Amino acid sequence: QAKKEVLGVSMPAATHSFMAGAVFWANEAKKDLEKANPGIQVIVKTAKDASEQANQLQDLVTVNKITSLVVFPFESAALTKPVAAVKAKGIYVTVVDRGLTDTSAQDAYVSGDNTAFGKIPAEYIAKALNGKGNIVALRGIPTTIDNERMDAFNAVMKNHPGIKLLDAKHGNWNRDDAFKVTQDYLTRFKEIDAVWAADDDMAVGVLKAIEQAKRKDIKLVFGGAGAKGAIKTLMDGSDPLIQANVSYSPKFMYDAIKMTGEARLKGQKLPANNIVPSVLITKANAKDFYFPNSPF
Amino acid sequence: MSLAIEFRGVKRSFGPVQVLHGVSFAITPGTVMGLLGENGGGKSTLMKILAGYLEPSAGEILVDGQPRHFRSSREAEADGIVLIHQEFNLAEDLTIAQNIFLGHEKTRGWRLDDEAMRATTAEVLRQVGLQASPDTRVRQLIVAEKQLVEIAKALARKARLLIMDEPTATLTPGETERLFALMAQLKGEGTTIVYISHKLDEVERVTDEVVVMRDGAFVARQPTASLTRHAMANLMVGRELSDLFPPKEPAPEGAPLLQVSGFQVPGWARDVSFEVRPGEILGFAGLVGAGRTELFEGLLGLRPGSSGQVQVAGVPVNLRNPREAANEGITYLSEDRKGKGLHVDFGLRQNLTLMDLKRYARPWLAPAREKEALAAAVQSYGIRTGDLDQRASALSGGNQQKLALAKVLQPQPRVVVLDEPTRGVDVGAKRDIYFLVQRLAREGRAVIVISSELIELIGLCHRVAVMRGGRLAATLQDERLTEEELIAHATGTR
Amino acid sequence: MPPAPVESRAAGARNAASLWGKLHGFGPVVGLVLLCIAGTLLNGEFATVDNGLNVLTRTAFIGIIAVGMCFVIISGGIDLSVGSMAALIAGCVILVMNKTAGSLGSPMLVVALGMAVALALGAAFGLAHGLLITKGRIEPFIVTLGTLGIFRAYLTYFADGGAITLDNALADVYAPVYYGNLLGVPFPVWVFAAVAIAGAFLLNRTAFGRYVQAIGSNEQVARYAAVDVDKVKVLTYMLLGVCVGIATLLYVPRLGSASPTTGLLWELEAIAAVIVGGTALKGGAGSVAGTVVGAILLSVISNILNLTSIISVHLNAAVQGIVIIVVAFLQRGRR
Amino acid sequence: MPPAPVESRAAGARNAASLWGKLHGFGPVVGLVLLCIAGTLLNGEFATVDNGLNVLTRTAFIGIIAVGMCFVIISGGIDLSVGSMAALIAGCVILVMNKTAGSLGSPMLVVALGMAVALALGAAFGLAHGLLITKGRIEPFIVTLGTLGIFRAYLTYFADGGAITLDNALADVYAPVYYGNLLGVPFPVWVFAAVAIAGAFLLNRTAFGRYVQAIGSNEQVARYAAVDVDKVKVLTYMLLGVCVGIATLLYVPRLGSASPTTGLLWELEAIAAVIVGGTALKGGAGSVAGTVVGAILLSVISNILNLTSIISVHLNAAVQGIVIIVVAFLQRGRR
Ligand SMILES: Nc1ncnc2c1ncn2[C@@H]1O[C@H](COP(=O)(O)OP(=O)(O)OP(=O)(O)O)[C@@H](O)[C@H]1O
Ligand SMILES: Nc1ncnc2c1ncn2[C@@H]1O[C@H](COP(=O)(O)OP(=O)(O)OP(=O)(O)O)[C@@H](O)[C@H]1O
Ligand SMILES: [Mg+2]
Ligand SMILES: [Mg+2]
Repeated sequence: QAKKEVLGVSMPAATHSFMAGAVFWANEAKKDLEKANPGIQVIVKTAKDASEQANQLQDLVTVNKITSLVVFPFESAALTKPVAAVKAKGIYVTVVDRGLTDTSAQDAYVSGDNTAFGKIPAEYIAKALNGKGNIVALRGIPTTIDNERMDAFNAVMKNHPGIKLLDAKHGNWNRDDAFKVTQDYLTRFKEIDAVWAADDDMAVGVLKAIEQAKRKDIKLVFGGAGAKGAIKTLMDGSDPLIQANVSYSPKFMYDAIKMTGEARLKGQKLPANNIVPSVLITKANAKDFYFPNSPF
Repeated sequence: MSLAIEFRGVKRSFGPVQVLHGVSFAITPGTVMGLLGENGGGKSTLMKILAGYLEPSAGEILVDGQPRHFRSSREAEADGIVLIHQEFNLAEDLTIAQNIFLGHEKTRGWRLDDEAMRATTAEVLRQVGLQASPDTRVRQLIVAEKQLVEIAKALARKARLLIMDEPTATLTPGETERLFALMAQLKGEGTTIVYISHKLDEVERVTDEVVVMRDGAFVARQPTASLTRHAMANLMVGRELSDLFPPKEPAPEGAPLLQVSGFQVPGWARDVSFEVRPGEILGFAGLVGAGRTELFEGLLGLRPGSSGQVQVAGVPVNLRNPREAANEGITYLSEDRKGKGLHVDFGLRQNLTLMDLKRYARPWLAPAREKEALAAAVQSYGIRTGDLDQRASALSGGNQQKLALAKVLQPQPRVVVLDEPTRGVDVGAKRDIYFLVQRLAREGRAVIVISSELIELIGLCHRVAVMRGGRLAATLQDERLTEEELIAHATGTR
Repeated sequence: MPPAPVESRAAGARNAASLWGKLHGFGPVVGLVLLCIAGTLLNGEFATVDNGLNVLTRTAFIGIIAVGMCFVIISGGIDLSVGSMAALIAGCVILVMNKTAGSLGSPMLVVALGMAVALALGAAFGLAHGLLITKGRIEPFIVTLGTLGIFRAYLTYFADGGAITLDNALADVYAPVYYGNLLGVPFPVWVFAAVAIAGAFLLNRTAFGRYVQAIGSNEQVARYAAVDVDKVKVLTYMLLGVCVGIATLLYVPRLGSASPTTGLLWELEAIAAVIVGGTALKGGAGSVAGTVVGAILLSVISNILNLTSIISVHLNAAVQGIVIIVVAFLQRGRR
Repeated sequence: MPPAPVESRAAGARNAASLWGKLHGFGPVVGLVLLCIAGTLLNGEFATVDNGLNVLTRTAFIGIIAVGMCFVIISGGIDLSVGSMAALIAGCVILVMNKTAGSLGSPMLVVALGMAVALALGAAFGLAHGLLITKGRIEPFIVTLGTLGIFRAYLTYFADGGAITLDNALADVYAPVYYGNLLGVPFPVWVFAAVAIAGAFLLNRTAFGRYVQAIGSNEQVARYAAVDVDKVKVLTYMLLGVCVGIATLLYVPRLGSASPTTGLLWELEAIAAVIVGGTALKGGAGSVAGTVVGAILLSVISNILNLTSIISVHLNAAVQGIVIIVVAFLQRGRR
């Protein structure tokens, strides 16, 4: 009861492997923090949409009486006001991954690098194809981050006029949708050199569809985010189409909670911005990104 | 005040089938006119046209000498023409008062004036003799009560021409008497009444004049006083009708087939015991609400909490639902044709074979054999229909009744319970049904007939059990089986 | 023959039945009370005024929509599109407000304009549903499943896949509509209460409400009684549309943005509130009060789940599911 | 009886109407043909055998579920949980197969066990639904809304939020069930065809099918006609459960995994297929053939959208919605 520090964590529910990883890391952080510091209590909550998350924030403040908050907003714009309301109560706020539209509503910001998430695969694909070829892309659920990544990807491709982006449809970060979209891409386009699947879950569906169609023209499928299955494939070199990945680890959730908790216990502040860089993963550095216990 | 109506060459077809072939006659203002005709003769159709529910395909209707063309029931009602439907038209989820004023709500500004509507409802309910709160949901009413609500609804409309399409089909003598008194009063106030019924004794009593229709055409018009019941019947069916009832056969001896003792249906029946032998016809008489229907619904496991000992052919059974009853060879014809008896949205064939599908599924259903069965049933029950493939809702009321009867007899039950088996059936068909019932008994089945027509019970049954207030008041047979005795026991004056 | 003193029996049986009926009617209330007791036991803070007001405030969106939905369901219809509709209305309102912010001068005026747009759009969408269903004679399920896709697609299109966000200046003017309060009770709760009372009045005290019930109970009978069935149906959908508009009015100042995930699955929540509140899905009868209790009950469940950490976060939905079934069981047998 | 209080015109046109009625029955077929023509015009590849088989193969899941759903809807029920149920069954099957892979020796045996588990689970879940609905007397909407949450929550719990993945060795043995073919036609298409034919037979040519229709048309009448209403209802839900099991059997070898997004919104798709196929949501009558056409129609729409880029990707859902409404309009008036 008499914990001096109550840290609330609010994040989207695990409806997708990446988010499952984030939830996993949040719970890991809770375990580690609470074990190391008897004075802290961590409460992890997941929400199925933006308004439920706003409700959760209220409940964490009103009822759980939190003293600090780590929030992974469902959506930047929608959560800005509710988070601001939390901060206005004097609660220390760390925002993860999706920055608020009004940065004064947060004390600290920890995030991955969505620009690099689109830029790195674009550069890799351009290089692998020697600046010439046909590619298709799959997009996630329509959201701001999906837009950011796609824009970054397109920006790079502008410099490679030899590469033609045939189409980019939404696969909704979902294996089944990606499978169908890819099947239809394969029906539609007879020459495809590379696929930017933009997510490791979607890459699974893409690979199955290619395998089924027995197409040999595709040389490269680039997923993203470094799911453990994809990293394993990369490490083992078990699929020639998978040659590289880009990191976007849900582990930043762990870091954000741990850093916030420890800083608060010591009465310190976090740096305002903490960007966890997205880096290219290849067979060479793959083992650094492999976490067999995480669901992601 | 009184309304003069004249039909001129009214025709009506449903699809390819023409059901009215140019009907012309006039209704004398201020009288009670009986409208007679066989099932499917077109009576209801003609009256629906008059009341604005249907449009004629050809011909016209003159109201007080002026041709009028009603495009909706509302327009007809504006002229004071109100129809009491043969099939109930009540919204089950609404209360009595809400139904009675549906579409004609009294309002005070924006707000419904529920007080006033309730008061008026209570008044009309009193007139028809229904003791129920205006706030009772129609769903909770039994069939006869729904019929009374229909009548009350028409009363509340202040009709100048009131059309009653078989209003007494489910009423017992008490309610019928009250209705007649009411009709006399309305007539005295100048209301013209069209009275459709297959109960010729009633027609004889209350009408001034009868019009007979046959096969969608006008046949005859006579002052009632000039006709005997027998003559009316002959006019209707167009041939000489012999005795209505088959000669009685001696009551069978032997062990009972169905034996019920100490049966309870919560709220409806207490401590009822009776038995029927194979070959016996047992009648059940009683007033509305005496619990006859409910007793048998309880017996078939349709009313929760029912209990008592039941033996079939000496073997104790526990019937938890009609399926288990059917497995014991017991079937039940409900008095509520539309709500419980027939799938009105189904074809005739599907309705007919529903209780006996086992015979047609080996394991695949054989539509050809079902069709044969339907053809046979249409033949033997005299179901009049233009088209064997149509839905049951397209049949006339009486023909629906015949279909429902055919349906419960399909599985060849050992014990059959017929609740108002001749409801809405014309005299010719009634006679056929009586002979059929006797044949069933002769084949060694036990037949239970619940009826509000005392003559029917007296003419047909070996014994008649009278229920009053949920208890068995008496069981009458032989010379004690008379109308006076039945009424006396039913009302508790003996 | 004496006109007999009829059927005391029938009346007797009915009285017993109606007592049961009354008890069953309280199913959701009983469920709610039990839940509140459980909540208090799990966390003492549950029973505070603040928490109560929080729960009521957030119930307002779904609750207001559910009141409209109640009419549609009682009339025998259904509307699956309300979540998407709310999202699209929110998006349009924000766009209109942002656009007019410069030209219209006073931000108050802009906010008022936004509100008018929300209500007008809701009514227009409802009208479209109603016409397709009555004149087009298409199943309500299909019509609103179609518009569910259409509304959300257009929002996504307008937002270009991202979010549509209200300008900060406007957001500050508009915020009190959600965050402000009167006599200590937040505005959304007042609005919710007003909508519920108006809804209850409309359903039980006006001819329109009566017709809605009659149509749901038996459309044919209603037609025979000269009720303008098509008009009444169209009006129920418009009423629901307006309720969605009102809910959106409260939603926009809260989150200040609309995105493709706004209002996702609200339709299920709204329908669930109505049905948990004792209205039969097949229509004919139902109550606004029950619907309100149903809506509150659903939010209380998730509130309690937020207040405690006794089970895995992954199982929240399971607890909600179980509670819904149990509450429905408490009021079974009314069918 | 036709809805209009006054029906002279309707009656006059009755002959013509019955011809129309016949045409209306073909509404979905007409819609499908028009769509296919549009598809071919938009992209020549649409009309290839390969694409046709792709579409049919992926329709198989929803199609098989829709056949089961058709029975439930005709009987007057509804099941919102099928998507979650499929996901949970897939998860459980994979877990069981992975667990037994070591101990059971032959991978064929393991796969057979997995299949048995899928069917058994489907039947068991269906039984649970049926009992809650009939014995518990709870609205089907509520029961299955509840289990919708419960099933998915448990899958998420088992998967710890991530994906449950089939061991590679097993996946290779199992893969042909999805990817293999017989006479050039993929297995799932054969299975789909078999389920559809069996379903059509069951509905139109057996006593059970007749009882299902009778119950949906008027439950009370069916009960009085000695139909064992509760049993038949329970059986429809079990049948649907088994169909979900079969669909899952085909689903698992496709991607070899189950995750919290597996089967999301399949319930809406399956119900839409049934209703687009001409079955009324309120039950009583419907057809398996229509349902199959409805399911194919829905996949063809998204296939065509994937094969072309004429409109913004954000508007895909709008196109789907419009097509669904138009097809439903083509067969209106059968109500
Ligand atoms: N909606 C309909 N569609 C097709 N045929 C119909 C329809 N309504 C009535 N009919 C047919 O019209 C004929 C006349 O029916 P109507 O109901 O008028 O008979 P009725 O004289 O009232 O008979 P009953 O004494 O049995 O009530 C019947 O053959 C019936 O099948
Ligand atoms: N009216 C009915 N309603 C529901 N199911 C039925 C009905 N008639 C038959 N069945 C089912 O069809 C199958 C074969 O029917 P049959 O009547 O031969 O068996 P039964 O022994 O009479 O059935 P039960 O034991 O259920 O009464 C059984 O599974 C039976 O339960
Ligand atoms: Mg008639
Ligand atoms: Mg009776």
